[in-house]
Amino acid sequence: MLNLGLLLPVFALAGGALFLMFIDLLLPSTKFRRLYHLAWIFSLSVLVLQIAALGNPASRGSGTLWIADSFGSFIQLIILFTTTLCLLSTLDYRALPDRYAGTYCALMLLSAAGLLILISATDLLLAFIALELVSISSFVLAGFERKHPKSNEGAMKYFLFGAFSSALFIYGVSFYYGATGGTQLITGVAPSPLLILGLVLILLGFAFKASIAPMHFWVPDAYEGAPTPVTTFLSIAPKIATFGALMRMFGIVFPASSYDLQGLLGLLAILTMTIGNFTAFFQNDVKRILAYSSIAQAGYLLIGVAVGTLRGTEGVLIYSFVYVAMNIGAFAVAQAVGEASGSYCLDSFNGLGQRSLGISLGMTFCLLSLAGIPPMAGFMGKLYIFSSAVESGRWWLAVAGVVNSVASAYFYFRIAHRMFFRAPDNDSGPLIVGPYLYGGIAVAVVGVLLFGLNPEPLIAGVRASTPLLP
Amino acid sequence: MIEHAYLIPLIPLAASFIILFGAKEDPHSPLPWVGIAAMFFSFCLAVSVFWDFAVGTLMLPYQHDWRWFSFANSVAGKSFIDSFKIGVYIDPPTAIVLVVVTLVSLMVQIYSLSYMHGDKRFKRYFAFVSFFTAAMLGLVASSNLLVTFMCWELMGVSSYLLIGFWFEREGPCEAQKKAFMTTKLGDSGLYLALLMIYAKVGSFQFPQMQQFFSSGYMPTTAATVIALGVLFGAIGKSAQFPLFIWLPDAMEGPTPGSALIHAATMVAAGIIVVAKLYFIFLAAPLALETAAWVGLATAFLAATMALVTYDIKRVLAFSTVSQLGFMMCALGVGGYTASLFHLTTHAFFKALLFLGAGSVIHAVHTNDMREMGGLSKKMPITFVTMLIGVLAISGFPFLSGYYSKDMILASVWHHNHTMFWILLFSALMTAFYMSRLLFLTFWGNDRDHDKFHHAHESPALITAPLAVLALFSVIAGYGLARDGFVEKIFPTPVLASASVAVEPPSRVSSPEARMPIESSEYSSPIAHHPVEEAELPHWLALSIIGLILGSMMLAFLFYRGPQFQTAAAIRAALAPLVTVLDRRWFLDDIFLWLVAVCDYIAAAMFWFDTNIVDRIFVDGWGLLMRIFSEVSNFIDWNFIDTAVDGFGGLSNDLGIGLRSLVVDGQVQQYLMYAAIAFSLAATLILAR
Amino acid sequence: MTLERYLMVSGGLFLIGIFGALTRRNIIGILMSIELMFNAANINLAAFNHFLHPYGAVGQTVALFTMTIAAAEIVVGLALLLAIYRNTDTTYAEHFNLLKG
Amino acid sequence: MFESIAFYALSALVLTSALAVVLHRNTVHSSLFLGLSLAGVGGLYALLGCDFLFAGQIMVYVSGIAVLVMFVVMLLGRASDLHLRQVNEFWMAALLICTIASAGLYKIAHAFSRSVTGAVATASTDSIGRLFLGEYLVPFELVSLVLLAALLGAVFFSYVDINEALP
Amino acid sequence: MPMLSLIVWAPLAGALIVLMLPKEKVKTIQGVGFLAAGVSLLASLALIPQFDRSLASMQFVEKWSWIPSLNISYFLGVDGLSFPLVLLTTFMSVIALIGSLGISHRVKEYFFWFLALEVGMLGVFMALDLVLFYVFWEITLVPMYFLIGIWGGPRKEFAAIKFFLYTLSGSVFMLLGILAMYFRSAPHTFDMLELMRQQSSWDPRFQILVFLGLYFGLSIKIPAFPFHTWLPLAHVEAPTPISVILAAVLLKMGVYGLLRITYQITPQGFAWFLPALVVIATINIVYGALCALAQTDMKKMVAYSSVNHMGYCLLGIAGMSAPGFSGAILQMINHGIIAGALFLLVGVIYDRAHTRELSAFGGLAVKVPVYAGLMSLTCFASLGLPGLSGFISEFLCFLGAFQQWKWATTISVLGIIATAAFFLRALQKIFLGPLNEKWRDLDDINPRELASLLPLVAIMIWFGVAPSWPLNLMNATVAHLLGK
Repeated sequence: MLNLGLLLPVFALAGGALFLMFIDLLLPSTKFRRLYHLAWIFSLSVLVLQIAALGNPASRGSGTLWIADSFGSFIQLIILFTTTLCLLSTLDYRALPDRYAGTYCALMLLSAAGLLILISATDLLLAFIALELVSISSFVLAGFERKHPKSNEGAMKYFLFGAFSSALFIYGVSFYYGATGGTQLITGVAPSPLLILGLVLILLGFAFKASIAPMHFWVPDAYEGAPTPVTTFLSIAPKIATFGALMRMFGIVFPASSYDLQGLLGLLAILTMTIGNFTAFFQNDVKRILAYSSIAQAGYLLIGVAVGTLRGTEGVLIYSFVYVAMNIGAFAVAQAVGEASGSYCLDSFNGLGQRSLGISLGMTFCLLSLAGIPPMAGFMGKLYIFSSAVESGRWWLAVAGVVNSVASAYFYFRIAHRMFFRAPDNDSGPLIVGPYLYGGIAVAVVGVLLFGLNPEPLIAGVRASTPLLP
Repeated sequence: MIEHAYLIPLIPLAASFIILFGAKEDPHSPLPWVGIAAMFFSFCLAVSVFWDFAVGTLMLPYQHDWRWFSFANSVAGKSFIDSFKIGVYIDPPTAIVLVVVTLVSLMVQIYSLSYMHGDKRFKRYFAFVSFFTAAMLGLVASSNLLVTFMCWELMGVSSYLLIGFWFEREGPCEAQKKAFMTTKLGDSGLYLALLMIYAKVGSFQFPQMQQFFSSGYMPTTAATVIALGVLFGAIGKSAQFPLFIWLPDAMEGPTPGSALIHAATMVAAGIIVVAKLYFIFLAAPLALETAAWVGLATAFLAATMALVTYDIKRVLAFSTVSQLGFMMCALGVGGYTASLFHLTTHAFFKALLFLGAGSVIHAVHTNDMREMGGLSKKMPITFVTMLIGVLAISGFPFLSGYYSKDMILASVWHHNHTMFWILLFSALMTAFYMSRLLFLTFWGNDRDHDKFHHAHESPALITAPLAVLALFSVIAGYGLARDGFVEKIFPTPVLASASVAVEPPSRVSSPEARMPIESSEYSSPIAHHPVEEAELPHWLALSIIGLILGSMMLAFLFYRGPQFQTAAAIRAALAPLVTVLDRRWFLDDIFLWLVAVCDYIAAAMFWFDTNIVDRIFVDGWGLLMRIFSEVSNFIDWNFIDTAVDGFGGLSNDLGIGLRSLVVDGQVQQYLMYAAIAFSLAATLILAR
Repeated sequence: MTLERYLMVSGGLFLIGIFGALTRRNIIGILMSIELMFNAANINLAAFNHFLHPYGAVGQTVALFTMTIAAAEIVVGLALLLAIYRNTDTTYAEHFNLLKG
Repeated sequence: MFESIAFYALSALVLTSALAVVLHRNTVHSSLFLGLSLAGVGGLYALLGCDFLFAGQIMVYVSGIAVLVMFVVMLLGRASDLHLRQVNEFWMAALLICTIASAGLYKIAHAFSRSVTGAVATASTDSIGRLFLGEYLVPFELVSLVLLAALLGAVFFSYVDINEALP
Repeated sequence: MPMLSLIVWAPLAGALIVLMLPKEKVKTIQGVGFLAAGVSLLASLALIPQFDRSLASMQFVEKWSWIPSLNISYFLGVDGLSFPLVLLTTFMSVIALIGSLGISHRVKEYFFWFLALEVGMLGVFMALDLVLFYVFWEITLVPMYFLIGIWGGPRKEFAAIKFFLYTLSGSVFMLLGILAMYFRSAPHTFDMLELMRQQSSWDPRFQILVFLGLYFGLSIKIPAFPFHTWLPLAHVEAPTPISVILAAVLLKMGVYGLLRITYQITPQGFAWFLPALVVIATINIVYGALCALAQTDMKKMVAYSSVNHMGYCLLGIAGMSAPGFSGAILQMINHGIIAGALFLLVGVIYDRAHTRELSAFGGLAVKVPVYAGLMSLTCFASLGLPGLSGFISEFLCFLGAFQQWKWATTISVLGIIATAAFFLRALQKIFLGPLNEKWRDLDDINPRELASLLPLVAIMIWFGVAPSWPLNLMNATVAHLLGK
């Protein structure tokens, strides 16, 4: 049963990308900026469609190689939302020449389409191709500031690392094929060395996208080099989609517990957050700090996967959701500062609190949320994730998680420290923030506060989404 | 009047606040009269109570309590609301002590009007004195041991304020601190005793406690520990060996203040509290014995030190210490009556002596007796009153000191002959050094013409109190000793029967108390020290008088001339001994050393805190990081020996270690870790 | 001929690819090495298809997909390399160390 | 027998030329060896009876990718490069990693020492085609998107903007 | 009228209003700040007559569902344990606000953070749901970080981050303990009262583990040895009003948690830990006093005196008896008042002299008699002089501890001497002796400072002479706590 209708959002996005490329040809070069608007409207309308389809039973079901369940659509909403906001914030990013808007938007939409497929895929080949679609688009996006050596370098490292992990992934798929005779995710396969090695290699391939140690090394470099809206996108959408895929694999199909992978996943979780947090101490570039932070966040998310219980899965979803809000907020402020000062160095945050109190408070809230301090949304997410670890008796994971949270507070507060404790460099006035960026920050901060103070709708929504179809 | 007894401490208290906050500081402020009036009122009240008792119209003890505060309490898993009471408890000793205290304080205040006149903190002084007296009166009259303790402490702080009254100079500052700290050290003993009492008895009301201890519920060991705690408190407050070091230094304060502190009030407080809690001591023979020996040692050591001192106030201070030793010793040997009797008489003549000394100092502006001499011509009234005081303290027949000291010696004689002889020797020394003081100051020729020339008799405000106190010094002994009245006032408590009928203890909190009493372990309800209505054998009594007169004679011989060569010669001959005495038996040095040690310990602790404990956190993180960095260094064979530069105090080994993974920023280094992950997966997973 | 031999050849090729990816200084060299790794996976797929799952041609199909993807990747990679070469005038991996720490 | 000889010969070809790819100083030669190695892999496909795959390998890899690589190598290569060492300082570590990993891979492979071919090689084009248009239709279409993205990227990166090129 | 909510959220409303005001309108901002804190204070005072002193149970309870899927509720209530602390908090906040009028730099932010801090503090004492408790607990951290870091002394930035990380590392373990209790309860709940009912069925091993997690977080806040070292630094660097709040309220959160959570929900763990607790208390007392003795900086000395005084609280708690508990609670209040006053006083002199070195002064009593009098009074109150508030609570603590821990109490009583020593030494060095000519022109205390100090001094004397009022508030609760 093909059931292609379930992939409608993907087709819509891909079609949108093609449409944009087509329009690109027709538009006069002065009006390329409209393409951004077109793109975000596209993305937003798909998002709206998805929301509208939430209650529709016809939008649920499984196709040959894919599945449309509430779990997937929850993550799809996150991805579409992120894509929309990133496209919007691009409007306030000056370093990108308007004449490449078509390419940029098309790649962004293609990448989003890939992610939508990734989360729905129940077949490794489909997942692989989706991953590649995402990867190739994001390689280009990461290097989109063509004349910028840092952007080049980041893209190059990203690309090499990506290609290498694709090779590992497909090598793993070949083992998987050897062990099962197909590429579909099927349950009940006896654990053989062939299968386990295959799974581990596939895990490594996913780990690359989700920036899980030891496949995280590209992250800071690519993030630093990439245009900031792309960084925002990279730090959220692929990661969360990959976590969705990981959970499909290791939560349902190959329950980590029955394949002795829980220890490995837990170990990777600890390694990831430790590396992310402790390396972030010494960074002086805000984008890099946030990059390491996003590595660490992946570690927290991985706890939920490693635990593998229902609560863990819920925790991952909740955390993913709040992660979107807080990360978008943090990156948006970083972008605003970077746009204003031309540098993402920590020093450019000096005295921001005196220049624009509102923006600084917003940033502080997002950082607090990232550090998991109540009453921000991040706390609720962490609470859920750690509680899943405690519930399943994996104290060591919870302990590692909380210790890391404390450590992370240190570097998050380095930014807050610059904003509030340092005097502004010269008599610079209030920070000028573009309207789209401002909106993004506002949405993020409201989200961070709202879901911190009243997480009930989120939790309820997630609870409704978690029963995974096999 | 007795129902208004609570006013006795409260009125001076109110007066002190009125004086303190009533007006701006003014060297000629009229406010001190408020204090005097208040004290007079209290005095009248106290006298009326005492009079009613003396003529038999009033039955003592009198007790009246108010609820003070209640708090939750729990015993053996049951909780209930307990309450502390605040109130007055006046028994005969209390009644007379109240009279003594108010009288002395009144005299001191009147005296001070002149003495302190023109001082820039004139008013404040009177506030302190009133407050001090109030605290003392509260201590005496309280029905609750906790309140007694509170007053005890308040007295400590007001003595602190009085001793350091002239705080611009270093001397008083050091002295006040020393006094406070030393007494505080003693207080801790009393504090612990309080805790133990509450743990055992469950009440701080004197009658309840007395009932409890008298009924023999108390194990001897516990009673002993409690009694020793109380004793330790008294040792601090009443300047007993070895904590008497603060008292000589405390002479830095204004002289009338010294008279108040060291004659009638603070130093007597220790004795009074021991006397008030005498029932505990009766249940603890060991503590009694300790008290006796401590008193003895104090009496003896202080007397020896007084022998060589030239500072007139210090001589009086040592004499006070010595006399307090007598009282403590008497308490220890069971001479309750004698002790309190001596306390009463001593209050008068010692206040007299201090005030007299103050008058002298006022006149010649020095404390050094070597610069005085021949003052009897210039200051006849002071001289006469001082003479009475000296004779009284020396035990000259028919003056007050004679009766009380005789009684003490008698009770000691019946207890232990060795103690008696030592104590007698101390008494002789007392006579000697007091006479020495008198001769040096008033006899002979002037040694310092300048000072002598300026000396003059003090005004009436000073001499009148001297006269009054002299009168009491003369009559108090006979007046009280007549017809055994003193036995009526200070009836020796005995364990067997509670002296007053009180309601049974509301609650007996200690679990042991509910257990059946095992006779061997608990003190028997029968008193260990049967009361001895004893007197000295006549031959002894007479020879004591003779000896005392002899030692006064000796002092005259030594110190009569203007240059007192004899004394100087003896002093030279006994140089080592004199040094020891001058250095106060090195006790001061020991305490200074202790203080230094404490400071050193404090500094060491602080070092420990900043360099060790603080680093638990900082390096705790650091250690965590180091562990991780070791791990990552193990992985990372491109180990980079990075110098650790502290950022924000947080050790950053881990960060450095992790960062060194990618420090080159070379993509193949990144790939390397992916490949390592692959190879580890390929081998480890399959090694199962 | 057994599956073991094919798997060993594939493994060898894969490891050589890894070795090359880790050690070639030239980025093109790294790209070529990664191509070798993809091919190793393809050998696996074909061999498994042949030996273990002979009915149907899933393995071969997946290998064809892989080939396509690999081609797409190398195209992007080479284009990126060209762009970088224009900016920096080098193709050596270790020269790209602006971003680090 | 023929099969064995062919297999070993092809394997040797694949592996040695792969080694040459990663070790040869001259990048141009390396890319030539890449073509050779890939062709050898194609030969292995043929041995395994994967005819379509064999064809694809030759067409896509040997004649497409390898040539493309060679083209770029020659475009970017410089004569001076020939004198430079082409292997970086990690080679020992890399060797160690590969040695360690080889043990695991060997063990995996060894588990199949007894599995010999069961089915006769048949032409697989038919089933491949069915899969492409049946089960794997969506991936098949998706690959076109991947290629499109790659194309976009390639164009974007290699496009020389007239305005930008001006100083 | 949900009074407790009013008390908690009034400062938040104030904070939000402050945030919207332009930063130039300093007077308005200050006015709003006072209004918000004043509303809290008045509301809490208004509760006094309604507070039933004979009840041991929770009063003014407000319970609404907050996150039903996790069974987390918005659950507020006070009893005799928390109500005095709520009063203390609202009161000290206003006092500290008076002290804050001296802040002239970035006033808007200051008031915002200050009011946010007050929300957290009040919430901690009222929350009866563990998650709510934790949220409020953490809310106090962030404003404190900024308040120390922006308006503090020379090493403010380090002090701020150290404070933050130190307390955060403790509280996360508390979070783990809370989660463990949640999953042990059936049905899963964070409701403290419900957990108190259920705890009897938990095995001791579990209780001990949970206790340790909770204790780690609480002890850092208290601060109990060896986790006290953040305190001197934070105190020294914080601006005066914040030191006041830190000492007066923040430290109490730890002890409060000890009594509310560990004692009532993990009693077996608590009992198991008692011997260690008493040792820690003794160390706090003696060691804190000795460290204070070694200080030359007034503020640092007062900070160590806080360590010393919180030791009394711990000792009283360790006694596991009603007098001890009463004493501990009363000591919290009294220490809040006294330490607050001490910090204000140190601030007064620091504002004038710009130094806090003890040795830099001398003989000031002549120049600043009122200040000297207040300082002496407060110092004496702090060293436990009878008639002033410190004594009764200290005594009750000892009384409670003595029955069970004779030797520890004895050593602690000796520690009082060290306490007296450092205060007397400080008084002597600052006020007594010859006047240091450098301070010939020193001004005495001004009306604003006096306004913030006099209420504190009045309470010191009031509670010292007649402690029945505060004790009556807590008696029923304490009796209930111990009467189980």
